[in-house]
Amino acid sequence: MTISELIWGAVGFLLTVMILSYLIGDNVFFKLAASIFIGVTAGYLAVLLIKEILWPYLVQPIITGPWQTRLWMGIPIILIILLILSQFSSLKGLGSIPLAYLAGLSAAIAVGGAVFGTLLPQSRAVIDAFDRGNWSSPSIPAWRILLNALVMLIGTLSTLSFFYFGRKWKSDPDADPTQRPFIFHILGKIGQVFIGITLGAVFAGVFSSALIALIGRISFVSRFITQFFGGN
Amino acid sequence: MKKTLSIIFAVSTGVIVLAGYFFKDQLNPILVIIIDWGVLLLAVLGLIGLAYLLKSHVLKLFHREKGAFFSIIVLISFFIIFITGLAASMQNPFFRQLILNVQIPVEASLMGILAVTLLLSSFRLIRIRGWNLMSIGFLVSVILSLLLNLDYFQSDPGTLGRELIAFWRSLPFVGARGILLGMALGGLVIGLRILLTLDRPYSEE
Amino acid sequence: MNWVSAGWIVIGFSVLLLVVLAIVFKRSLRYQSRRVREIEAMVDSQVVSVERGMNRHIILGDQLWSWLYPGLGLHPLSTLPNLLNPEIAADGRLTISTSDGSLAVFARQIVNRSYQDGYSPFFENRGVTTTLPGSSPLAFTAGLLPEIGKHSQGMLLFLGQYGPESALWAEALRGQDRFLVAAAGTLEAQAALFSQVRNLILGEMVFMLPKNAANSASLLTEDILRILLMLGLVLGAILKLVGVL
Amino acid sequence: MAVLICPECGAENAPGDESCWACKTSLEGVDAVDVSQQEDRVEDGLDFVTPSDDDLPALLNALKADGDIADISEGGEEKMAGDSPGSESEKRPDVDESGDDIPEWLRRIRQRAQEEKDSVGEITQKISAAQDSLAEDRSGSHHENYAAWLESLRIEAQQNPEKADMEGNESKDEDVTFSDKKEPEWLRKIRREEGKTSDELGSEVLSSEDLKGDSLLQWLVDIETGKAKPESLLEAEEIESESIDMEMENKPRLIEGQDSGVTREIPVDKEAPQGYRLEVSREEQLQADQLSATIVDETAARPARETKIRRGKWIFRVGVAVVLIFILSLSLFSKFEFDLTGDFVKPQQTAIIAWIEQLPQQASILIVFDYHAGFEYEMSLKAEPILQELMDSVSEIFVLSTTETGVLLSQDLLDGINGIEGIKLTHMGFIPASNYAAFSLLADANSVWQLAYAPEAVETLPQRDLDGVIVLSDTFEGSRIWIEQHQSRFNQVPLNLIVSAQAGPMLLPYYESGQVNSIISGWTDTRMIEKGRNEEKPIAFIWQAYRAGVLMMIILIVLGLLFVSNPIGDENTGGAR
Repeated sequence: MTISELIWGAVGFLLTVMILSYLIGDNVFFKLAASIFIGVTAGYLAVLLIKEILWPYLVQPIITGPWQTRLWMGIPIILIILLILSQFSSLKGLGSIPLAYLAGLSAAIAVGGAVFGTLLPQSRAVIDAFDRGNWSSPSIPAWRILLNALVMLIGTLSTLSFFYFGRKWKSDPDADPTQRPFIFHILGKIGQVFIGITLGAVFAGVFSSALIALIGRISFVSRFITQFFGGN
Repeated sequence: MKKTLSIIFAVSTGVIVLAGYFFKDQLNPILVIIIDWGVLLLAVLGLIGLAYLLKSHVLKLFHREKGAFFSIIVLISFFIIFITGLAASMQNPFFRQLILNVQIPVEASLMGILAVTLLLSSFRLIRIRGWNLMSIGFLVSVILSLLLNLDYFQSDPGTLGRELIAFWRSLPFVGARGILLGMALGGLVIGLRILLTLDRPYSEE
Repeated sequence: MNWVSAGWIVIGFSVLLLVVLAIVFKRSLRYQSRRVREIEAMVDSQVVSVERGMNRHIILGDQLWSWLYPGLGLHPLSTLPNLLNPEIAADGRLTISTSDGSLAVFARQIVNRSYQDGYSPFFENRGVTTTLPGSSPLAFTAGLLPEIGKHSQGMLLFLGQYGPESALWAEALRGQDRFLVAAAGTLEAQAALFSQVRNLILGEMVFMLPKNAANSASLLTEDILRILLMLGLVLGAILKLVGVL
Repeated sequence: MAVLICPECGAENAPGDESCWACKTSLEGVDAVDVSQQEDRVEDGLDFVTPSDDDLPALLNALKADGDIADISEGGEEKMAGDSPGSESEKRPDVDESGDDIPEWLRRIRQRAQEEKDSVGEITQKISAAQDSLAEDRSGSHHENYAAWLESLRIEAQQNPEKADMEGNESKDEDVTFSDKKEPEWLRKIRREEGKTSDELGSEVLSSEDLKGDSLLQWLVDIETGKAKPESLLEAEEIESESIDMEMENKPRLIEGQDSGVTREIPVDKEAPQGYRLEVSREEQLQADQLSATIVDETAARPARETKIRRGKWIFRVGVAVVLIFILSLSLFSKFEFDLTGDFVKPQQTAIIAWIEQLPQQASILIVFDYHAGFEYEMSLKAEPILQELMDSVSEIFVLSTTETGVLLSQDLLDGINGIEGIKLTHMGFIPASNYAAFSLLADANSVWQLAYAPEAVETLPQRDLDGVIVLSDTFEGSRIWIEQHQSRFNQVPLNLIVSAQAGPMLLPYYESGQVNSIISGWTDTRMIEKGRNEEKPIAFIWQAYRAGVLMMIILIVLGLLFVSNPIGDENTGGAR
């Protein structure tokens, strides 16, 4: 173990133990490690934003670029100035313009992505599952393909129904205001099961990821201790 | 004036970007510029956010509030990394080690705590959610997903067991597809609401 | 009809529907959306927390723009003015936290605006605290855990975009007399919180807030699109099955 | 909404709760109370909660509105007389009753306050009391500072005893009397509303000497008699003045004649004035007390409630943590290699191997690093075998990071790959938003013309086509962004995902619909890939520990089911309601 490995290993070991000490409750060691982490993360982010984005793509073009390029940079510079000025209480309204820019940009990307990337392809996939051409697959029997397609259709419809916003129509004065219209209510009940199953699978995944991270830490700690006390 | 300008900025940016999906080749260079400006704005916003963080710790220190000691630690860590980072390049091995040897242990350990938390919460699942269709589906799904991940259930190809396992494995993505479609609908409507200025979270009013 | 044309038809129809309904709903008409217990719990939790003189904490997540539920990052900002009612925030025990610089900046602006419009500037600085405990999701968690564990929280409300680390925030408050309401977040967060939080506002349900004319129109638009999509799927499946498509 | 109101502490509980979330009292036999009489109003709960006029802060603002003292001292009486007494205070009850402008939650607070005077919260009581006073106060002028106002009256009275006497004579029919017949307007209005005259008050009238306790009126009288200084309010004002924005400084100050932006302590004549005597009824004192408490509460120091963590819960939590760590450690130390017997290889796993095998020589690929440091262990274990396989056919790799640490993690990961030295690596830097990155990058790749003198783009892709994209992501959302943009703009290039276990389940529909070429997600996937490569790396040992942890989770879930009817600890607060 070299000196460098020893130092970095010790840092990692101490921070791991300090953070894991939170398991017995909030304590000064956890706070200390958390404070170091917060400071390091913030410092690194500041460096990253400056060196990787602002310097090469904002400052350098202004300093070294031809005047036409500088002209191009006029709009972002104005937006940035507005953003900075909006931090002063008397000028806080100015911040709405750059945010509007970001909001418009993000909304448009989201709309395009949602329609072209999910809505249409996923809808088509539900329909394509009923394609009779798939039934001749040698590996999967036709009945299972049809069953899968039906389950897929029912699952999709019922999940969509669960999120239906409207309430039961008010012809009945005693109608429960928490209930969806009848058909959506019934489908929504089925949808609950599918949503539960999906969330359960995601939960298992989240736990797996967290568990692997913990295993990684335990593995690191044991390796460090072994090496520190003369092992390899 | 500010309101009008905000709306003009939001709508014009949105329309150009949205049109980019249709007139790909024609609008690409403009789209790249628009996105670049957005990235620059995000970077500045990130720095302003960091200023908020530092300000809160400086104030804590200044007012000698409880926990001011930890604010000192935050500020010292920040400035050490900031100065080192400005002096060294991003590819510098020492700088890389400095960051990663703090971030990886802390973040991974927090994930480890999350694992324990999830264990505890799984114990309380039914107590919190009660017995209903969704919680039953959740419960069964968690157990089966975990068990299947462990490879305990094996069966030969072509058998009913194999078919059942395959069927079960496909079930989570049935609900996932429904959720995805719902999300896409929600995203479409909310996005359009902003583009049509029916919703102006950025606005003064 | 190619892929792109179909997409534009969907977008165009949605725009039309949204505009028409927004105009209709401006004339005091409202879409009768159903009541959701979790959303009511969110309102109740504020009242009871104020009554009990307990701290309240709103977490706005870690992204200004959520891709999962587009607008979700901005969404809490829209909802925020409603959460900042003077009567609710007057006792100085409301804290708003985020790990995103842009969210922090704009949340602060909304807080200032609310108080400027509402009443005394005194509360602008005393009533609501905006904090940024950390600049990444897990740095935020590391900074937040000691803070929320320190004082008894009457209400902890998660809004916006956040990950499964939210289970740690919820766990930090276990055992305290508090209301915990979580809205949306990532799907990983929803799964992690499913066994932690009874008042979990799942998925799109978060868009039921706030209920104003524009939102009413968008809810109905989404419901109409939902029905059309469902019908389209059924019809498409039948046509595919019989070989027409 | 129906709720169960705890008979012990009055807290609201959700229907179905067995015990009160606040005091743990059993709720058996408690009938649900529908607290929302008008069902539809519930919808307005949060929606139309606007800074309405009838709230406490508005009251406080009204009380604190600058510049009104001068009105009182100089023309306040006329102004008050000129105002229609019921102009606002008469309208307000109508608004309240109709509920049109009142959010549901506020109406409920008020309703509960009316029905259960003792059970409402302290703040609600104060709000109600303050609102009553506000209704009164709105018909008249807004007093910023009672102490200052009273002091100015006293100074004025001393300077113009004749005028004071004259005013006193003019208001013979008024209810409360100082010895010189001058009385505070707010007190007069309270009595006017009560419909009582000083004569009717009879024995209820107290002299200042009779007043006991820490009441506003006692304090006022003390000021009058020079026994006390108006410290508390002045302190409050001093705090406020520090925090007032510059723009607010343009507003009239508290007391005419004072410097803008500075709140001075009002000079108090230490000598007790002669002949002043304040007489108030008990109700008046009560109302004044409430108002006083409200105002003082505004700036009062707020002791934080201590966190109560039960010992049983703590032991359980620590116990689970210790057992888990012990089991995992044992599994890791035992070095027992578990041979994976399963052959259930998923098509989404094999697809990536097929893609690598079909790659042309001198291929160029884009790798997106979209994961955080916390997932480094998992992601590097998954990505390493794949990247190692790629080394045979790839000649150029473009590396883009969309998380902060991605820049460093990418270097760390790629440095550990054998043969990376011969590959041309192009670091494209960091983009703070992956949606922007995906959109822009994929847009740039298709450009057919360029803007003249346009600044260098934040990131650029090669002019020639890529042979594939690999996204390393720890979240579903991070992956989905690339899938959607890829589908809509760049769908000829195969997209491969190597994602954390938590992101996997939601991504399967995209594989099934053909939008994604391959997905490596779960731990089993990684194990299968490694097995396929006939390389036994640490995964075999980790696998054993992983199984132990997962088994513990399953056991705890089952135990939780067994103990479901025998709750321990304070789990009923787990969902808060």
